Amino acid sequence: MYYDVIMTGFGGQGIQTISLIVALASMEKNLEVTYLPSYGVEKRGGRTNVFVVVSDEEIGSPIINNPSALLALDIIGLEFYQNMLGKGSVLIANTSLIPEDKIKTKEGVNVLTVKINEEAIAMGNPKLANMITLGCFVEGLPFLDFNDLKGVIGTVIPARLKQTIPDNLKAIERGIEIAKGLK
Amino acid sequence: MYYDVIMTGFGGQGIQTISLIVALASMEKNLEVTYLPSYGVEKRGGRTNVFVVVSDEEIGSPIINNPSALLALDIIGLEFYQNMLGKGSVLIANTSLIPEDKIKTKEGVNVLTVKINEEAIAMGNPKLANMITLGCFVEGLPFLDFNDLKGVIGTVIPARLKQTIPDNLKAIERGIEIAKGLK
Amino acid sequence: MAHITIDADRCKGCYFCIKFCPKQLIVVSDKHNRVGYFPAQFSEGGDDLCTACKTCALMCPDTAIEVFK
Amino acid sequence: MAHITIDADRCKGCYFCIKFCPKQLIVVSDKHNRVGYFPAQFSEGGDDLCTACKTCALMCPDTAIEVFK
Amino acid sequence: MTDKKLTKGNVALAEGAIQAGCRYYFGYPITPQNDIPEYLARELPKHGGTFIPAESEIASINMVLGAGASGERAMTSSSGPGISLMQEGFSYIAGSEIPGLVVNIMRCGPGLGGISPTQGDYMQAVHGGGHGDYRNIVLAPASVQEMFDLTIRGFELADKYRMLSVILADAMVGQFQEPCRLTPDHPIVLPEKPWALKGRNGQKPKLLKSLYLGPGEQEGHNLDLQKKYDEVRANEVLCEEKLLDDAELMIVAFGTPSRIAKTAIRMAREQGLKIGLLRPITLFPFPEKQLYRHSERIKKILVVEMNTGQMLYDVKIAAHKDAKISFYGRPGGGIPFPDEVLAEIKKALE
Amino acid sequence: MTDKKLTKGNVALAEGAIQAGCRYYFGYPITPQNDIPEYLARELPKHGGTFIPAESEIASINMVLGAGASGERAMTSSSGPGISLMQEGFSYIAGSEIPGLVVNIMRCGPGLGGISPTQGDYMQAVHGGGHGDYRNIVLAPASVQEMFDLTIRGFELADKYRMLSVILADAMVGQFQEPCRLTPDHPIVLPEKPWALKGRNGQKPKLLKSLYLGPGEQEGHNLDLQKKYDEVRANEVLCEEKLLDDAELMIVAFGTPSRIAKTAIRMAREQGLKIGLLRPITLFPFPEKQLYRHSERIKKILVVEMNTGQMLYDVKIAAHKDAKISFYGRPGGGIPFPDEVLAEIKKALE
Amino acid sequence: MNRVFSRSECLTDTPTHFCPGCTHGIAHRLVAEALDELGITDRTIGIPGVGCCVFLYHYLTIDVLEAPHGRAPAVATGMKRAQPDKIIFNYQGDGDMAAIGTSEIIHAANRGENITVIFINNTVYGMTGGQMAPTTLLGQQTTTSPYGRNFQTEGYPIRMAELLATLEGVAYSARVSLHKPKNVVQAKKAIVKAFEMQINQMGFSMVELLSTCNTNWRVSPVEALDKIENEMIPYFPLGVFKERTGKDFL
Amino acid sequence: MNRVFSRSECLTDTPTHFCPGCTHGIAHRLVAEALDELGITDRTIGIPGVGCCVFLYHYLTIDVLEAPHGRAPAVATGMKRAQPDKIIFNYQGDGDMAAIGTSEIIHAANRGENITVIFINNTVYGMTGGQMAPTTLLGQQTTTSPYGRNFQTEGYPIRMAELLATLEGVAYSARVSLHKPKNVVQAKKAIVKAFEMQINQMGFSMVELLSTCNTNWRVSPVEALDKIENEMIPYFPLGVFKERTGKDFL
Ligand SMILES: Cc1ncc(C[n+]2csc(CCOP(=O)(O)OP(=O)(O)O)c2C)c(N)n1
Ligand SMILES: Cc1ncc(C[n+]2csc(CCOP(=O)(O)OP(=O)(O)O)c2C)c(N)n1
Ligand code: SF4
Ligand code: SF4
Ligand code: SF4
Ligand code: SF4
Ligand code: SF4
Ligand code: SF4
Ligand SMILES: [Mg+2]
Ligand SMILES: [Mg+2]
Repeated sequence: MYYDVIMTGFGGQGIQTISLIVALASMEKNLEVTYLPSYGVEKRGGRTNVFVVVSDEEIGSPIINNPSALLALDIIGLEFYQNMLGKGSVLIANTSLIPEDKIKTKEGVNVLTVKINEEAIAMGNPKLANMITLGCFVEGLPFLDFNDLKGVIGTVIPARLKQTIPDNLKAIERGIEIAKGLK
Repeated sequence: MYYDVIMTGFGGQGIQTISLIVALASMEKNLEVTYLPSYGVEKRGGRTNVFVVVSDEEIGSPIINNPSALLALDIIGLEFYQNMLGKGSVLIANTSLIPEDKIKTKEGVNVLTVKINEEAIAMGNPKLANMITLGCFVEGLPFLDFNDLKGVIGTVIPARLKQTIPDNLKAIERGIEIAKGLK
Repeated sequence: MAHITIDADRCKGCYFCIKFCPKQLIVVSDKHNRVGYFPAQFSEGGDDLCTACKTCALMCPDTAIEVFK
Repeated sequence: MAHITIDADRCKGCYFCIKFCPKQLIVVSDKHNRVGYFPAQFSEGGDDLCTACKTCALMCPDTAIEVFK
Repeated sequence: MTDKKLTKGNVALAEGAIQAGCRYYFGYPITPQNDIPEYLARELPKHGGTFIPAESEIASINMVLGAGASGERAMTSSSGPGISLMQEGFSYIAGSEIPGLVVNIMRCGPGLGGISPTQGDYMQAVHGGGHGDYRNIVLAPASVQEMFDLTIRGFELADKYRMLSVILADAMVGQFQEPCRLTPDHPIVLPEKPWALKGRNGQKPKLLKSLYLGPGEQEGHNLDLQKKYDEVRANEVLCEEKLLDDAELMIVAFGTPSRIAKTAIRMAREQGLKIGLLRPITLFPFPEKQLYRHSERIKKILVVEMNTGQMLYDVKIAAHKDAKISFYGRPGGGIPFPDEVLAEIKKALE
Repeated sequence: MTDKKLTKGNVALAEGAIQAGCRYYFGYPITPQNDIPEYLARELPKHGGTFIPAESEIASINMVLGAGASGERAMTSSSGPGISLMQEGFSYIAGSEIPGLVVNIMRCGPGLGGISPTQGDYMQAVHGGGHGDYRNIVLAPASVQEMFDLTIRGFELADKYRMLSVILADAMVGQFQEPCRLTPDHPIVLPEKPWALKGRNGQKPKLLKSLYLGPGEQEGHNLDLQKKYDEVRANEVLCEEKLLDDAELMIVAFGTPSRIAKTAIRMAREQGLKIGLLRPITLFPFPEKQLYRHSERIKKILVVEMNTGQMLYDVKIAAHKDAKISFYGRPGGGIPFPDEVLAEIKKALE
Repeated sequence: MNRVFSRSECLTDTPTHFCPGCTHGIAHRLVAEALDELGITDRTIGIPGVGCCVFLYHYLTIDVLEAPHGRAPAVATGMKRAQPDKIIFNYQGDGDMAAIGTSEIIHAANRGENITVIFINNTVYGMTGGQMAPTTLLGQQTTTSPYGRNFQTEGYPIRMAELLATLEGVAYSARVSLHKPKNVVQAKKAIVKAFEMQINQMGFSMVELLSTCNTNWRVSPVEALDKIENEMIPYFPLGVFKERTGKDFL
Repeated sequence: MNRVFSRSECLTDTPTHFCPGCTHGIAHRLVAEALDELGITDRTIGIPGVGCCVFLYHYLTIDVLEAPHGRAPAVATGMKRAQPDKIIFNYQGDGDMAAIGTSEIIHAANRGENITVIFINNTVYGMTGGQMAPTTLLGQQTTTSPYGRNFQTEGYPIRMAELLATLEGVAYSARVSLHKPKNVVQAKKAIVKAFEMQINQMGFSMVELLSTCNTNWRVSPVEALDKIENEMIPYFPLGVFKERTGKDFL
């Protein structure tokens, strides 16, 4: 088993949190994991890009140029990475911030377009957008399911925000639901 | 033709002057010349050692470890270099400052011992010691004679000391005389 | 009778202009710009009150503001 | 009744001792030492005049001087 | 469940230093290694250690010299430009035989350069960026776990041979995270250091220096150093030899390119191509014997580096004279992706 | 009579700089190269030039960077420790492609070291003491005349390729005196420098930098630099080939050892031993082709250096694979006298 | 209506990479305006230090030379000696000038190099993530002084404007701030003054600007301005510490 | 009769390499006497700079560590932090401290490192042949200022004792001279005082000694002493510029 994903957006969209959840959940299943967030100037630019690789054997490169999946929470991230997507890969695009017409992927890429911000606001908290995205991602993922995420979410969300966990879990479920609907 | 000489003593004994005269006189005869005076720490220590190599073909090493001749104006210089002298080489030792018993050279070395300071004082000027040494050295030297030295001495002795040139020349002649006497 | 223009995509939402406008003529927009910031915007009808004092422009770190009179 | 000793081979002939000896009890030797310097030397009969004030030793850069009393 | 912790490479290195008994850090910030000082600024005081935010890299390396001469395990860390500024210090530390550890999380050169992963400082670290004939022990981690383990080893070797250990890693290894065991795999013992300067204390005064003026002394000192370096060559080589037994082509790579090579090798073997990997873990001492032995049989060698071919020199010198050596390099922050490496493998096999 | 003047190597170099049109010297003293700043402090003002006794070598190399970026011929000079401190500056100058000239009259290392003649800084100068993939042009004079001529050439190459020229000489070459012609052997022309920073003056602003952040830009810049270095390799090699036609053994040596080798070769030939000399005059670019060509026929090579074997690396890589390469080195100020070299020749011939 | 305020000619329209509310942006604008108003933009060469100011060339339409971290004053020395008729300025942060570049700034100032230095004091190494600088305030927490700067181990914050003012070669040394409109106006005046010193060949001129790094101070841009008022100015007093009048120096 | 003056225990009997009349020799003796009198010789480690003082270990019977030129204060910092109970001192020349080592001395002083620095100001780089230093006097001719130091191009001589005294971390900064018996007595007192500051953990202490380099000044040893009186002291006034009393610092 080998799977790699790029998650991208601007600071504050909560990408670090969901990518960390994926990494830790995979570790719990004794899978090999590499986790590479952006650093330095890129960070200063307000961008967050994370590369996560999961495998059942030794992982080579932690940086990737043809990911199994791309989670693009904004237009800048989409435009930077979408041309890396190859046949059979997955794109989850946040069409709240991405004009549909900007999505240009090779055929054979499974594109999920979701107005994630609206979905989050509908759930009463715009901050839940990242968790909804995570839900869309985990749905149908070969090596992780809702319970795996649930198992580690507590270790990722800072203590002072513990009370938000139930809502976050609901948001993940909502994401799964949306993804199901789109498939 | 190849000839190399080491001249050694302490600062103020005028070694720079006589070694320069030898180098320049040789140049005038279109011989190849290398001239290497001591530098840095050694200099700070108050020592003056000069290596002069003269040849009618391209000169390799300007530094030498078995000189054709050693001019030792004091005991420290003698002790440092005398064991470099090989068969057929010449040692001129200033026995005014070198106890005879300190002279330990392999056989086959032609040793000239001269109480040079006394000789200079006898000529009325202790500063002439270096020129007397030069005279001893040039006597019987295959590639330079008195007139060659005379030809360049003016360019070596600083203008303000021009008037000393005649005495200096006399001192060289005295040196030649002494050397002749010793042979 | 003066006004300012704010280049929404240059604006990074530091709100210095809002803090220092003596007439409180600048407010926060409710939609974020391309980069994700919520830019400042000149209030409706601010033209009547704006004195073109340039304080906002003076403090803007991103030269997003132009002042007209 | 005091005197000093000067280690002729340590002495480098700077003559600070000579300059500063309040009693002028130090002079230049007429023969140079091993290295070639003309060392300072305590004058004949200086013992009677030397006060062991140590000024010479204080100024000697080469600790060539010892003072006795 | 796992006893490992998802850890950033730089953090694993910093924690390794603490576990190794390093209690003195002196450093000046530079991306991409700032996690190291930031972690140690927080953690060292908890262990009674000292952290000084030095005014420069030159001050840092010289503080390491001073603490090292006191017999303590001390370190600094930096990247390209900062490491260049330390080269005089490197040379003095080598000359006066003082142990110490320096981390170089490489950034692009020449000049200011970008901060993407690269390996342009191999020559500087391995063949002496400073003046004179000297060596550093150079360790090249390729995983977060090695960032931890090799830091400990670096301190141990530095003390054993009284020389500088350099951890030479690209930004990828410093910045990415992996599950990592954060406890040493062997007990840590701090050796006696009778040569350390602690005041003469009634004994004969001690001296640490690099200047020798007596006739022949400086040369003698140099020859002694060379003897020591030969010992290091004889005893301290580390390298990973993977899938070489049946290999028709041997890739030689260190750090991140060695990881990428592994992916490429997997892809190649799926296509029936017999490819193996020799990964130097110590760059000095370089695994010359190992490389030579394999190259006697495996005549095709592909060197992959994130530079224009620096380790390549050592490979050429160590390899059997009949080896066919090809090179694939991406300098200035370019990353040689697995598919590119695979393509190079096929070229090399023709 | 002769038109030559008995001149010290360092002085010939300094006069060469003036004749080359260098009007800016920035430097910090260090033995054994102080004759250079001392001469220029006296002479530059007479030519309307500027001499600044800088506060350090780091300031010096950066003043050279500033004057060089203005389009002027500028230089500094130092030795081992000072040159080490300049390595960051070297790397920036290479990265921003600014011409300049640096003189290294080598002293012993590692550390403070003595000041006798030595060659321990070859690797630093030739393979990059600074960070990143870059090169300096490195010229190795072996006579006082070459100290003069190669300094002029150094400035010309620096301008032609917009890179740093390094004059790498041992203390012997700097300190000894020989008859020397103190006029250039060709007319000096100062080239146009459209890239120089002189204020935008109504035109598009100009920029000199080494940092490239756009995707792939830093890598592209690195590849461009490599192209330039390949041009230098193709066009600028200088070396002396002496008595090689009938030689059974080829000595490879630069600087003072090459002179000593000549004496040894004379002694050897008197004894009927056919020995020749290849003397690299440019160390980068290294005379690879020449060395290879001769080594196809002359299978025995003796490398003589005043270090522990630094140029030896380049010889090994350049030589024919079947060449038998032996080495004789005296590090730390030791001088390989002709009789020793002769003994090594005989060993190598067995 | 006509435009009464817009970007000065010397400024490009490239959006800056600075964080929201970083007063580097204001400083850049003031320098640009000063150059244009003095009519020297065409003959000015800027030498930024390494720090968040390193991209000066993206924002000012002047010739720019990159200098190694901290060495800008030495680079400027070489350039000014080679082109005395040009206006040469450094733009350095407190890490660049007060830490790694201490020796270069002190000796350029002591030589009285006829250059101008714009010095941005934001009490941290901004670009690298806000580590402690020699200018960091006592008790200030940074990523490398997590328990607050302690004078017993790290000493007191260094006051560069005062320190340089003690050197004979310095023609002008002043400290201003960017946290309020009236201070920004003063800052502009000081910058113009500094360049005038160079134009009149009076020697070394330096303006220290108290500036924000809200990102690394971990406060909002507006809160950062208040920190200048309440925390920086009490330790870094504003004022002119040296101003040469007349050519007594030359 | 008994010996009332002889070499202090801390001094070896090795003849120095110093030139005749070099007051480095006096300074060495004073340091040795101070260590012996304070009873700290056994726990003192000396760190000479690179200069004519580099052979300190030949003359003092204490542990000695060689430091790169100018970096002694950084080396001392590392050592003192590692061994706070030891007495650590630097012995630096004006090239070592006021030129190449400017940054290290200023930041060691600013951090208030609890070390002692003996600073030999002889207005030139003695060891390398008397080139111009930042401390060289106006008009003074050296091998690199053959036409005399000119303030318009090289600036004014730098006064380190005064400069360092402005830094909060400095406990003691004084300038003394070695050109007359009474000054030598004062110098000894200042050196003792500086070491006492360290013993009492008061912070950074520095003594600047006006010293001769007759060889490079090209005068006789005795004439060199007069030059201190007539040329150096007028520009480098003697005195104590900072003296911390009580533990206000700690
Ligand atoms: C020799 C060297 N050391 C360290 C760095 C890393 N570095 C880049 S900028 C910087 C400090 C920036 O701080 P400052 O000068 O205060 O500028 P600011 O970003 O705060 O405006 C550092 C340490 C470098 N580029 N070069
Ligand atoms: C990095 C470096 N640069 C230069 C030198 C050469 N050097 C040795 S001592 C010295 C200056 C000595 O002058 P100073 O510090 O005043 O000591 P002094 O000899 O005058 O007592 C210099 C420049 C060196 N050893 N290392
Ligand atoms: S000051 Fe400028 S950047 Fe800040 S909010 Fe106002 S317009 Fe936007
Ligand atoms: S010009 Fe003055 S009044 Fe008008 S918006 Fe700006 S600050 Fe307010
Ligand atoms: S002071 Fe000392 S060295 Fe100088 S002359 Fe007197 S004894 Fe000799
Ligand atoms: S002790 Fe005093 S009186 Fe005696 S010799 Fe010395 S200086 Fe003169
Ligand atoms: S990091 Fe600080 S200094 Fe740099 S741009 Fe952001 S706020 Fe400004
Ligand atoms: S050179 Fe100067 S400082 Fe050095 S020993 Fe001689 S006189 Fe003293
Ligand atoms: Mg800052
Ligand atoms: Mg000095």
